[in-house]
Order: sequence, then C-alpha cells, then structure tokens
Amino acid sequence: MIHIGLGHFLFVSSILFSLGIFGVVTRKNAVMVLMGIELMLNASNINFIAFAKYGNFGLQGQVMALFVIVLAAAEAAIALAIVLNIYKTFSTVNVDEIDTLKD
Amino acid sequence: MGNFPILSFITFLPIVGMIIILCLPKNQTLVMKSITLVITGIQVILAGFLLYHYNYGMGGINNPATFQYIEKFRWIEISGFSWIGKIKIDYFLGIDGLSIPMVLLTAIISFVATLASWKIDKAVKGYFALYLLLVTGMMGVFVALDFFLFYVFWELMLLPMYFLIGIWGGPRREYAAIKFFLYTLLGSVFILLVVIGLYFSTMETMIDGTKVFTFNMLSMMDTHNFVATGILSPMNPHNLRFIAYIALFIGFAIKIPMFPFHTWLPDAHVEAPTAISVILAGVLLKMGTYGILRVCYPVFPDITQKMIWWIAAFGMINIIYGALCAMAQKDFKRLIAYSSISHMGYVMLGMASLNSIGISGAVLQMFNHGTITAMLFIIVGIIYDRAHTREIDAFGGLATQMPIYTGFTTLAFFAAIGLPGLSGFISETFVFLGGFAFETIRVITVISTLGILLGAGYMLWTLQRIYLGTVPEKWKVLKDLDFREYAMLVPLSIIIIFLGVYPSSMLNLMNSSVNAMVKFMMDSKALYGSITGF
Amino acid sequence: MTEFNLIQIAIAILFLPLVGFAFVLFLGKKIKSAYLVEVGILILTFLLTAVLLFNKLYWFADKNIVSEFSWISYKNIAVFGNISIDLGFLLDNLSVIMIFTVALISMLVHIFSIAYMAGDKLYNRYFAYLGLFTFSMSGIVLTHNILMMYVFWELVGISSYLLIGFWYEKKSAPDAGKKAFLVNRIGDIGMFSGIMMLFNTYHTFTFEKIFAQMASGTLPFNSEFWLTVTGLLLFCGAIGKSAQFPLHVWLPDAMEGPTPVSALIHAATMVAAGVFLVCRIFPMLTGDALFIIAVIGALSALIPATIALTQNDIKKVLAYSTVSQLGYMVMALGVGAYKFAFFHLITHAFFKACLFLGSGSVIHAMHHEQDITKMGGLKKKLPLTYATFLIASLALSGIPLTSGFLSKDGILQGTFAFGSLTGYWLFPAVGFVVAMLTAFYMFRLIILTFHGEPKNKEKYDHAHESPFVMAMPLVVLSALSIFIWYTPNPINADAGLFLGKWIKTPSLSVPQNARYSFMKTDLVPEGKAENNRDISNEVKKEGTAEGKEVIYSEAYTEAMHHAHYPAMFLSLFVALTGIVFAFVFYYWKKISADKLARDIKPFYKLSFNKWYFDEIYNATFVTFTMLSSRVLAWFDNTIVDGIVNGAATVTRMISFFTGRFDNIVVDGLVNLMAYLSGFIGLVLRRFQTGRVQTYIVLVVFSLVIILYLFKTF
Amino acid sequence: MNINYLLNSLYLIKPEIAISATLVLLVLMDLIMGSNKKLLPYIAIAGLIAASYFSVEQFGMSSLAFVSKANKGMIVTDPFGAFFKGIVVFASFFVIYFSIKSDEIKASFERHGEYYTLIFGMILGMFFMISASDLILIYLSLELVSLSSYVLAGFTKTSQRNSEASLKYVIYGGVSSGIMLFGISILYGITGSTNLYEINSLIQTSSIPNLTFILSGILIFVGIGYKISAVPFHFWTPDVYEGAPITITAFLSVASKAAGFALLIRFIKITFIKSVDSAGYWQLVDIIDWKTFFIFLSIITMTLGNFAALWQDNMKRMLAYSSIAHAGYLLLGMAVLSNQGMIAIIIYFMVYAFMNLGAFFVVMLIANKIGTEDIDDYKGLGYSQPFLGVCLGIFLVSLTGLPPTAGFIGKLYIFIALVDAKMITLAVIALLNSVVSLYYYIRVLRNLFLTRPENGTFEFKVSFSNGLVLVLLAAPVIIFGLYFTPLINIAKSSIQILGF
Repeated sequence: MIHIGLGHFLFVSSILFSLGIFGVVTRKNAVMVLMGIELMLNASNINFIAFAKYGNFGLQGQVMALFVIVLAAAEAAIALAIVLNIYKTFSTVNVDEIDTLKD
Repeated sequence: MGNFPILSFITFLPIVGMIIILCLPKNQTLVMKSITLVITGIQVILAGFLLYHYNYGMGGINNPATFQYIEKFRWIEISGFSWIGKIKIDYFLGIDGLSIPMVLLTAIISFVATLASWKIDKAVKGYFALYLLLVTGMMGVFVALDFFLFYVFWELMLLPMYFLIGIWGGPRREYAAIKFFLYTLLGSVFILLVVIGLYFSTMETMIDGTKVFTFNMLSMMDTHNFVATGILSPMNPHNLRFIAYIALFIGFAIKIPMFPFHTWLPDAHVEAPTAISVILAGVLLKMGTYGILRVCYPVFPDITQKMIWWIAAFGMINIIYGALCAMAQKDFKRLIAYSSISHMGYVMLGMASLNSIGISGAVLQMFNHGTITAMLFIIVGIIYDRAHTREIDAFGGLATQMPIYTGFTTLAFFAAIGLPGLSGFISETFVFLGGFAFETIRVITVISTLGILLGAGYMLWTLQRIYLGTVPEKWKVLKDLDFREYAMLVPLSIIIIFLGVYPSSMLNLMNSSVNAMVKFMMDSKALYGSITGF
Repeated sequence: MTEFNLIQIAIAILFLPLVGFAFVLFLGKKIKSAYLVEVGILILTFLLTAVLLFNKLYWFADKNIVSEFSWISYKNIAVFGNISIDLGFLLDNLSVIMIFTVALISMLVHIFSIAYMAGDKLYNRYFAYLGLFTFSMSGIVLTHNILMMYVFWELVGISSYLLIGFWYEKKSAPDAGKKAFLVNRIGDIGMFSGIMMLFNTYHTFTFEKIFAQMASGTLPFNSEFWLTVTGLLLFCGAIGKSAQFPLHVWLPDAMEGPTPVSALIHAATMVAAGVFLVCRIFPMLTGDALFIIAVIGALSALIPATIALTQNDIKKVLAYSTVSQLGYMVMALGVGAYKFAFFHLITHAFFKACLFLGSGSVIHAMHHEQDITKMGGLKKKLPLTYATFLIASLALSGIPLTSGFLSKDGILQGTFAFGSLTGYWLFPAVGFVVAMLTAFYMFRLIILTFHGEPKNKEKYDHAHESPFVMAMPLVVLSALSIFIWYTPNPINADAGLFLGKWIKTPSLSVPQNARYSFMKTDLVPEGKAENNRDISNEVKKEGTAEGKEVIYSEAYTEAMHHAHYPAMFLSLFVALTGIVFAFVFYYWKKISADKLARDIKPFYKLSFNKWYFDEIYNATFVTFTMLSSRVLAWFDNTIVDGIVNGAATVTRMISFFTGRFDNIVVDGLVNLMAYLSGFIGLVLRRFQTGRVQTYIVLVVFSLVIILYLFKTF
Repeated sequence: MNINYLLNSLYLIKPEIAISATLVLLVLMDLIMGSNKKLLPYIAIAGLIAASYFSVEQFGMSSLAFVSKANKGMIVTDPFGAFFKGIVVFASFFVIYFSIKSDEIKASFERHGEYYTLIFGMILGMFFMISASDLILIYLSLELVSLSSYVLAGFTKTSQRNSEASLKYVIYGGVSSGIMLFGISILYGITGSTNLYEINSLIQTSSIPNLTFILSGILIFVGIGYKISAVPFHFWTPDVYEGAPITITAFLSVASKAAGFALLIRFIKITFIKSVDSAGYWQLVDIIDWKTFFIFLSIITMTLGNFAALWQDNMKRMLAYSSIAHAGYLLLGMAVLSNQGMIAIIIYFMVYAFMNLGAFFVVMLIANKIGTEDIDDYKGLGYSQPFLGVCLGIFLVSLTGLPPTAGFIGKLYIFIALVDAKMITLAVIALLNSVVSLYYYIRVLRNLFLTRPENGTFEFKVSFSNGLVLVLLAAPVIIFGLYFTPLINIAKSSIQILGF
C-alpha cells in the first residue's frame, strides 16, 4: 500500500499545471484555451490544499482554494462571454485567426 | 536701482508677452506683432539701462563679488541622499563684461528681427509666441551663472527654433529643421554629461559649514572646491578632464559652428525665414563661443592651455574653409551663411590668443558679427521678398533699380570684409594682433590673414553679380526700401559705423572682464601645474 | 602761428572732404548742385594746405609736429603692459609737401571733372566719392602711426574701388575695381603681417616710438633677419598700392574709371602712397630689405616700360608709364636715394596728372575714343591741350628745364653712385634703358595723337578745345612741371630749398651692421662737415656730444658727386635718342613700325600682351582659388555633410519618418548604426505576431531563461 | 478578533468602502434610471471625491486592518498607499471625464451603467492591490482589476478590435495570474503563511530551500510584471492598448500601472527587507538577487519599448510601447532599491500621470473627430488645431524628458538616484534610451507642425471644458518642470511603508 504524501500531490499539481500551459499554447479553440487556464488554476488549488493539510498551516490554504474556485468561475463566465462576442465579430473561435492587432 | 530684479525682468518679459499672445484671438495679428515689438523694445531699453548703470571696473569671470546685477536664491533643494548629500540648484543670474555685450546684442537683434517678422502671415500667433519663447531662452543663456539654469535656457531655445524653421521655413524646411535639431541636441547631450560630471566633482561650502555638490559655475572655477576623488577633479590622478573638455567643447562648437560640425548651418539658414536667420546668425552662433569663454576656459584652464593650438587651428580652418566654400555658392543666403562660418573663425582665433587684445577682439567680433550678419540676412530677406529668388546669377544691376538698398548693402558688405571705419575692422585687427602675440599660434594667425583676402574676394564678387552691371528686364519692377526696412537697417548701420569709429565704447565695457580672464588663465597655469604636476 | 594752430588746420584739412562726402552722398539726390559744395570744400582745403605748407616750412622747417589722442587704451594688461592705440597727426616736411600736392591735384581734378563728368546720371555721387578719396588720402599722409595708415590705406582702396567701378553698368568697370581691390589686399596682407610684427615687438604703432625703440636695440624676435622681413612685409603694402611688380596688373585695368579719377588716384596720389609708405618706414629698412626693394623697383620700371611701347590705348600707355615711374621711385629708395625718390614722387605727380587730364581732354574731345591709332592731327584742334601735354611729356622724358629732368637725373645719379659703390651696375643700366624707353613711348603717343593726319575724320571734325574748367587745371599742372618751382638752378636740384633744406634723409634706426656698407655711421670730425656744403644737408644733430651722425658715408657723397654729371649727360642723351627714334618711327616714318614688329614678332607679342601677366595669374592663382573653392564646396556638401556629419542619416531618418524608407544610401559608419537600430526594431517586431499563444510561449520561455539565470547567479 | 476590532478595521478602509458604495449605488441607479444615464458619471465623480477625501485622510496614518493573528493584518493603511490611491483617483477623475466626452463610449449608451460599475470595480481592485499585505488579498485584488478590465477592453462589443483585445487580454491575463497563483501556492507551501510580514520574519530567521523560493518569487513576479507591462511579460500591452477604447487604454496605462508598481514595491519591501540603512538603502534578504534582476529587467524593458516604438504608425500603439519604455525607467528606480529610488518612482508617477493622460486625451479628441489614430493622419494638425497641437507637443516633449517640462524632472531624479547608488552605466544606458525615444516622439511633432494637411483640414472646435481640462493637464507639466520642490516634498512624505 503506497502512502500518499505531499510529494504525490505536488507531482499531480505540477503535471496539471504543465498540461494547462500546454493546452493554452497548443489548442486552437478559444474555449479549449480557457480550459487550459482552468487547469492551471486547479493545479494551484491542489497545492494549497495539500500544503495546508500536510504542513499544518491552518485554514488559510483551504480558504484560498475556495476563493480561487469562485474566481475561476467568474473568470470563466467573463471569458466565455468574450469568446461569444469574438464569435459574433470574427465568426470563428480559432485563436490563431484572431491576429489583426499586431506590429 | 535698489533690488529690482532687472535681469529676471529682461529675461522673462518675453514669456509674459507669449502668454498674452496665446490668450489673444487668432485674427488679432497686428496686436500680436505690436506686443512683440513693444516687448523687444522694452528689452532694448532695459539693456540700455543695464549699460548705463554698469560698473566698468568690475571684472567678473570667476569672482562672484565682481559680477553685477546679481540675483541669487535657492531654486531647488532636495536632501536625503547618501554620498550626494543635498542637492541644491540656485537661481543665479549676473552679468560681467563678457555677457553684457551679448545681452545688448540679443536685445537689439531681437528687436530688429521682430521688425523682420512683420510680414509673417502664416499662423501668426504661433510664430510670435515661439519667437518670444526663443528670446527668453537666448537672454537666459547669457545671464545664467548656474550651470543647471544655463542648461535649461540652452535647451529652451531648441524647440522654438526647431518649429520656427520647420513651420515657417522654405521648401526644404523639414530637412533643415531636423538637421538643426539633431545637431544641437547632440551638442546638448555632450554638455549635459559634462554638467553632471562637474556637478559631482565640485562642492560648495554652505553658510553652515557643510559642503554640498554645486551647479554654480563660479564655484567650479575655484580649485579649492573640487572634490579630490571627483572624476573631473584635477586632484584625481585618473580624472577625465580632458575627455570632458573635448565633449563640452564639441557641444559648444556645434553651435558656433566649427568645422566639421558646421553643415547644419547653411541648410538651416537657407530654409529659415528672414527673421529667424537674423536671430540664428546674430545671436545663436554667439552662444557657442560665449559658452566656450564662459565655461570651457575658466572651468578647464589647464586643458584649454593644452588645446589652444587646436582651437586656433580650427579657427583658421573655419576662416579659410568658410570663405572658399562661400565663394562657390550660387544661393545668396547660403553664401552669407558660409561667410558666417568664416567670420566665427576669427572669434575662435581670437579666443585662442589668451591675451587681452585677442580675447577683446574675439568678444568684439562676436558683437560685430552679430550686427553685420543680421544686416546681411535682412538684405537677403528684402530681395527675396521682392524677387522670390535668391539665385545670385539671376540678378544684376540692382544698384540702378534700388539705389538706397544697394547703399545699405554696400555698407554691410564693406563691414563684413573688415573695412576700416566700420565695426568689423577693429575686431579682426585685434584678433590678429592678439593671435600674433601668442607664439604657439603665430603661424596660424599669419595664415589666417588670407581670410581677409578671400573675404573681400567673395563679397565683392557677390556685390558685382547682384548689384552692379545692368538690370535684367524682369527686375525693373523692384521697389526700393519701405519704412519698415529702413527701421531695420538704419539702427544696425548706425551701430556698425559707431563701433567702427569708436570701438572703445564696447572695448571698455569688456576690458575688466577680459583682463580678469587673462589673469585667471595665467594664474591657473601655475596653480594647476602645482596640483597635477605637469 | 603756433604748432597747435597747424594741428587745427590739419584736422580741418582731413575732415573737410569727409563732410563734403557725407553731404553730397546724402543730399545729392535732393540737391542737384550739391557737387558745388564738394568743389568748394576742396578749394578751401587746398587753401588750408597752402597755409599749412607755408607756415610749416617757414616757421618749423626742422621740427616734427606731433599731436595725438588715445583711441583705444589698455592699462596693465598681461603680455603687453600698457597699450594705447592713438589717433594722431605727424606734420613733418614730408607730409606737408605731400598733403599740399594731394590737395592741389585733388582740387584741380574736382574742377576738371565739373565739365568732364557733366551729364552723368550719378554726377553728385562721383563728387562724393572723390571727397571720400581725398579724405582717405589725406589720412595716409597726415597720420603718425602705421595702424592708422593701414586704416586709410584700406579706405583709399575702397574709394578707388568705388571710383574705378563708377560706371558699374558696363561689366569691365566693376571687374577692374574688384581686381584692383583684391590685388591690393594681397599686398595689404603682407603689410598687415608687418604691422603685427611691429606691434608684437614694440607694442605701439607710432612711427617715432617704433624707431626710437629700434634705435635702442629692440628688434623683432631679436634678429636682424626678422627686421628685414618686417620691412619687406610692410613694403608688400607698397607693392600693392604702387602697382609694383608682380602686383602691377591692376593699374592698367583701373583705367576703366573716369579719366580724372585716373589722373588723381592712379597717377598722382594713391599709387604714390606706396612710395610714401616706404619713405615713412625708410629708417627701419635694412640693407637687405633695401636691396630687394631696389630689385622690385627695377623690375617694375623695366617691364611696364616695354609694355607701354606697343599699347594703343592712350590711358593704358600712361598707366604703364605710371607703373614704370613708380618703379623708378622705388628703385631710388632701394639704392638709398631717398630725397630724389620723394622729389620724383612730387614732380611725377604733377606732370603725370597733367598728362592724364590732357588725355582726358583728348578723350572728351574725341567722344570717348581712347585708341591712339584712331586719332592724329589733334594739335590744331586742341592747341592748349597739346602744349600742356607736350610740356608734361618733356618732363616725363627728362628733358632739361623741366622738373622731371631734375628728379629723374637725381635718381639716375643715385643708382649710378650705388653701382659704383657696390658693383651692381645693373640698376643704373635699367635706369637709363627705361629713360630711353620712356622718351620713346611718350613721343610715340604725342605723334600719333596730335600730329599727322586725323584717322577718324568724323570724330576729328567734332573735336573742340576743352572749356575753361578743364583747361585751367592743365595749365596749372604743366606750369608745375617747370624746374623753377623747385630750384633756381635748372641742372642742380640740390640748390633749391626743396631738396636743400626741406627734404632730408631721415636718420636710420637699423643696427649698424644691417645697413648698406655706405650707410654705416662713421663719425666725421666737426671741421670737415663744415667744409663740405653738400653733405651738411645729410648731417643730423645727435644728442651725444661725440659728434654728428652721418647717414651716408663719405664715399657715398663722393660717389654721388662724381655721378652727377655723367648721369646727367647720359640721361639727356638716352632721352633724346628715344625721342629721335620716336620721330623716326612715327613722324618721319623712316622705319616702318609694323615691319619691325613683324620682324621681332615674339618680343612684340610679349610686349603687346603685357608679358601675359594677366593670363598667367588667371591660369594659376585665380583658377586655383576658384577650383579649390568649388572642390571644397563639393567636399563640404558630400564628404563633410554626408559622411562626417552623417547627413545621409538625417535624410534617411526623415525619409523614414515620412514613411518612404528606402535603401538608397547605405554607407558610412553612422548609417550602419541607423541600420542596426532599425534591425533591432525589426527583430522585435517579429515577436509581436498578434497571436496570443505565441506571446504565452514567449513568456514561459523567458521565464525558464530567467530561472536558469537565477540558478547560475 | 471581536466585532469592535472589525469595526475599527472598517474605519481604516474608508476609501475602499466609499468606492464599493459608489459601485453599488451605480448599479442601483442604473436599474432605477432606465434609459437616462447622464447622471451616472456624476455619481461616479461624487464617489471619487469621497474616496479621494478619505485617501488624503490616510496620509498621516500607519496601521493594519483585518489582523488575522499577532499583528499581521491583511490591509495596510499608510502614506505610501494613500499616495498611490491618490494617483488612481486622480486618473479616475480624468478617465471618467474622458468617458463623458468619448464618442466610442457614447456609442454604447445603453450599457453605461455597466461601464462605470466596471471602472469602479477596477478602482476597488487597485485600492486593494495598493494596500494589500496578504497574498490572498493580493491575488484577489489583482483578479478583480483584471476581470473588470477584460470586459472594459472589449466594451464596444461591435468593434472587432475591441473584442480581439478583450480576448487576448483575458487569455494572457488568465495565464499570468495562473502562473502567479502557482507561485503563491509554492510560497505558501514553503513558508506556511500568506501574510507578507509573517513571511518576512520567517525568511529572516529560518533557512529556506533556495531554488524553490526563487521559483515562487519569479512566478509571483509574472503576475505583477504583467500588470506593469515589464518585458518579457509585456506582450499583451500593445495589442490591448491599441484595441481597447482610448479611455480604458489611458486608465490602464496610468492607474493600473501605478497600482502594479505599488504592489511591486510593497511586495519586495515587506517580504524581503532586512533593514534600511541611514542613507535609505534597503538591505534585502539575499535569497533572491532582486537588484540584478531589476537591472536587467529595466534595461531590456526600456530598450525594447523604445526600439519597438520607433516602428509604430498607430498613435495608441506607439504610446503603448512608450508606456513600456516608461515602465523600464520606473524599474530603474526599483533597481536602486533605496528610498531615493522610491522617491524617484513616486515623482515619476506624478509627472507621468499628467503627461500620459494628457496625451491620451488629445488622441481621443482627435479620434472623436477624424476617427483615426494613425500618426500619418495627424499631418498638419498643428495648423488647424494649434491648441491641441501645442498641448500634445508639450505632453510628448515631456514624455521625451526634455527640459523645461516635468518629464525632465522625473527622469532627472531617477538619474540622480542611480548616480547616488553609483550605477553610472545604467544611467548612461537610460540616457541613450531617451535619445532613441526622441525620434519617435518627434515624428509626431513633425507631422503635427511641419507638414501640410493632406486631405481636408480638421475643422472642429475644442470645447471650453475640454480646453480647460487640457490646460489643467498641460500647465502643471510646464510648471512642475520649472518648480518641482512640491513634487519632491510630496514624494518624500509618501515613501513611508508601514513597518519600516
């Protein structure tokens, strides 16, 4: 029986974070990019909770995680609205094609 | 007299005028012109007042006690730095024999140039506002004794001049304006670096006994004020005084303009409107030489003495090179511009002589060149107004068509070639006599006398091509001078003749200062020798 | 009459013409007869000079009257000490005689011009310029210091410029004026350098103070060589102004001016100023300097004389003759015959002015025809002009009973003595050859103009004798060409007061060993000086009790004495030979001048083309200057502006600003910099692709780099 | 922690409460008033006046609010914060005025309530950013600012570039804050606290795993760096500045940047400080070499900003790069790590607020009339609109840093601070950079004054109120250029951060 320790949590969170960035960078669909961001945020959440639990730091970490969840939701709502708007004006949600503003 | 801050008044009066003009409605052009004329007129009167109360015996240069009309108070004070300690900048104005001729010149030329601006009809408001700003900048440079303040005024001229050339200039005005701007800016950057370097090398003792870094030019001239480790301190064996001197000199030399930094001048002159050419040649060029005399010489007497041969040599190059280039010009105004380069060479040569005769000659030449060249540019402007061309070969025989105009031209030309009885002669003579007396630059002086031949050559040739001969049919319509043009030419002519006949009036004015300068340079030779051991 | 009165008169003499100038210049347009004021002023000036001359010579003949006031003064300055640049008068016999001559000729020329210039549209302006000239010339003569002399020197230059170019509408006149001024400036540069040298050594400009210091042993750079150089530099001014070889080229061209101007400026007074200058600085000229001056003088006497032989323009002949005669005077000064040089200066001024005014009369009569080959037979039409012209010509040729005979003879005598003392016989030889040539070309001129058949009948018919105002000056001047005014003895000039009492060779300030050997001071016993009347004039009292300083050694006096008669007869002989030849060629036509010209074609062409001086100068100096000015202007535009100052960068920057960024100019270091900054900008732009994912990749990437860097810190 | 203490804490956050109240009021009024929304901006201004009053009140205070345990609070009330709140409020005043005048904003009239509410959301976020001393609050306030600004950047829904800016902003911002959050989580893990004061005392006493600490520090900096648009976290800036409405661009470039810097200074100073020496130099805990970090960061930030700006044709984009360059200059003040550096930053911000707001205002006025921000379309503007031209000229000259404008003083103080810290090389690099900057500013001036208008002139009048506002912005730029002692006095009294 493997004892699940802090290291495991951190490992999972790092993977999640990397996957998040990877998703943000590689996905063409704006919605998928946003999901990448969500992954990154959740990686941090795992960190917070894991640290709070294993480090006996009190409730701060868990509270933080709750805040982040709420914020992530808000951000997702706003981002989706923006994506919707993008779809209206550009008729696409492919982030590669949205590059009229550049040098 | 009392404590009336006359120097501040004379300097900032144009700013007041500028604000009034900015508040006027756009179509009140005559009012704007009149305001400018009145303001510059008051400046002339104030300058006359300064002259009237001027004490001829006080030398100035490095001794704050012998400056006159001093105004000094703390402008900015910031404390709380580690090794810098306290930063203080003084509002420090004062004049001595070097600056009072320049103040007079600035006032007179500004007044005349206002008249020359009378026909400006494009964006009049902007023109006169900028013009007055420019006048403040010029005046400020000549009265400031705090290096920081000096630099502020120096920079203050830059933008108005840029716009005055760039907006109201000729067909290639953009090119000329940007060229002027970039050159002058380059010069100012050099100057700024040295200002900062000097700042961190000199400390002034305050009333309470503490020592603070200072921008005070006069403190920079006293070796006791140098910080031993300062990068520009002579006590520091690894000091950068030489490099700083070169940088400062180039910064000023660009304004003179000294070969090979002169090429902005012909372009700027050709494109600038008449009045601005008058200002440019009449006053702005003097700032370069004034700066060298005011700062380079007394702050770096050691390096100056080492570099004197080079200053004279570049003066010689300016004289001969400018004259030869002038000879080949086809554009009247460009020719006059090159003649300016040539004439400023005399100033450099005179400065290099390091004796009273030569330096007096240089300062007098600054004043005389100011008036003579201003007159020449007005003359070019008059003909350009009428004929809309400056091509020398397009003219001929104007003496028949415009005899009075030709008379003034002849006077100005003769003054420019140093004809005795007119002001240019005595200053050139002094420059040569001074230069010859100094062994190091004797040969250069003798070679430079070629300049008076070449000068006569191109001037008389020009006179012949434009004024003598027969009038081409198309110029038979040209009218002779009107009242406004008389008003510009007559005062300048009077000054030119007066100073030609009675140069002592100006020489006495600067005498004490020039002597103080020479004495300072000689004393410092031994002083710096004992400090650095060379 | 006190000395002070004399000074007052001198001040009036100096400034009256200036007042006239200003008056006529400013009011000439309004008042048609303003010129009369100027003429009146000149008459007044002349009277004043007459008063001055009389009083000075009568009361103060042995005294130099000096008056000065400080113009510019410096006290206790470094290097120089106390300096006072003074304005002042020096009234010695030299200057009062000279000022009298100047005023007299000027007055006559003014009067002559009333008729000659009548109808010119700038009539008044002309008189104004004459007034300016008279002022400047008086200044040269009266001043007591070298700087003021230089000042007036320049002023006469400019008035000469104005007057030569008076008819500015024809192209040649301003050209000639310009040439005159510029060629003079070349000499002036030399003179100015000399002045600098003097000032640098003596810290004063005043002649007397300079000579006094020099006599006490102060020399420029403490060397006699530099004293020679200083003297020669000052002499450069004279070369220019007196049109000496090699700067003589301006004078013939200056004949473009009105003829009375030529008479006044380019024959009698201004060109003589050079000789006057050498007279003034004579005490400081070393032997070496004098020798070079003599050589220059000899060349200037010879070359123009050969040119004058073939010229056909009446004024050009006279102009070359003037140069030649001035060369004579300079040569005379060079060989030490100071008195005769000055004497010749005065006599020449009168008869040459007479000749020029006479030629003016001819030209006036011939309606501005100047070519002598187109004249002839005018004797009948212009009897008075002919008579005066003849007298002046005889004087110029050196025929007895004329003033010219006396002065020229004196010069030849001086060169003869010099030759016998030093062995340089070339100088007298040149002198005699020139005397012959002079007589020849003058009579060629007279014969072609006044004798024979008229060649232009139409103009001849309209010719008539000049009015009184033109005739009177001719008569006065020709009368002054007679010996009687100068000496009672027509063959010995020393007998008169002029050379006997008034004009004396000044004592030298040059160190003994730098002088001509015959000018070295040897102390003469008291008694001997008494015995010899001839040398007593040369003796000047010295303050020392030891004896009297003699300017010339006994040998020189001796040689002069011996040279007197040989020189006189020889000169008379050569002059007559010249006249006879002229008659043979042109009057009797025994020998065809044309044929001779063909036979010696190269020489003829050389002479006719004025030895090609103008062409040579044009091809060398003028071309060189113009070429270098063009090259430098190109250099300035292209190299200095383009590369050194990176104007190309400015252009490029502007074109870049205006959005027309092109790659036309890509060279020079500065351009490379501009290119580099542009390149950086371009590279940076690559990153700003507009794709948000690229940005994030870049952020993550740079984050990794930062972390890596931090780890290695 | 009793209720009294909470009330006392509320007392300490009066400015924030005022802003929140206004925010709520705005929402309510929006609902009540229906279609007539003209009153909203005036309510906003009233709220701002209240907030500014309370901010000024805080100038003399120094205390902590919402203390969790043992004197470690979440919010700091000190002069430093008060100053930056002042800057934010100042910018907000003008931005709201701009919004009233902006045609862009007027076009979507029916959503004005939303607009002002979101602006107040941003202001609230900034206030908390400025005064937060706890990582939780820092993150939350940062997100509050970000979320509001995402929407505002895309406020004009119909415009393509608005939406694009908005999308880029949200993605970029999301990733940045995600990275920052990850950093915060790590820092929390190694220190066990989110309170900056606590972390400070912890790292001073116990040993911390070095690399992890650096990792967390840098990751947290990503979030701040993105707010202040420091290179290489700046990529969003040009695109968003160009795409967003001008009012929002102006707000982002001044207020948001000020809040970001306030956060940066507080974060660095509270977290890492060991002691401040007598001359005002900060001794930091030497786990992370912030000095070197800031030196390099400032060099690349200003260099890149300036060089990239050389190539811009769009005025807003050019100003965006210029604001990056200015961030570089400001980072120089950070690199000094001293009180003098802080004074320099504060002075710079005061000056920067005037000139940048002014520049954007002129750009907006022109865009209102001619509908373009292209620099080439400014040709001849100086002739037909001399007043606007001269004002823009003054702002640009000041941005260049030429005397006698206030911009010069800002730069000068930074240079002096650098020299005082003996960082001469850095000063020279900065000087060279300002020379480069001259070229792109002067290009605008050239278009304004030296060229003739190409197609039609700018026939419009600047209204009196707009003129007055312009003068209010331009005059201080000149006046402070000549007499800047007040600036220095304000700056000196504003550097007090609680605890040090």
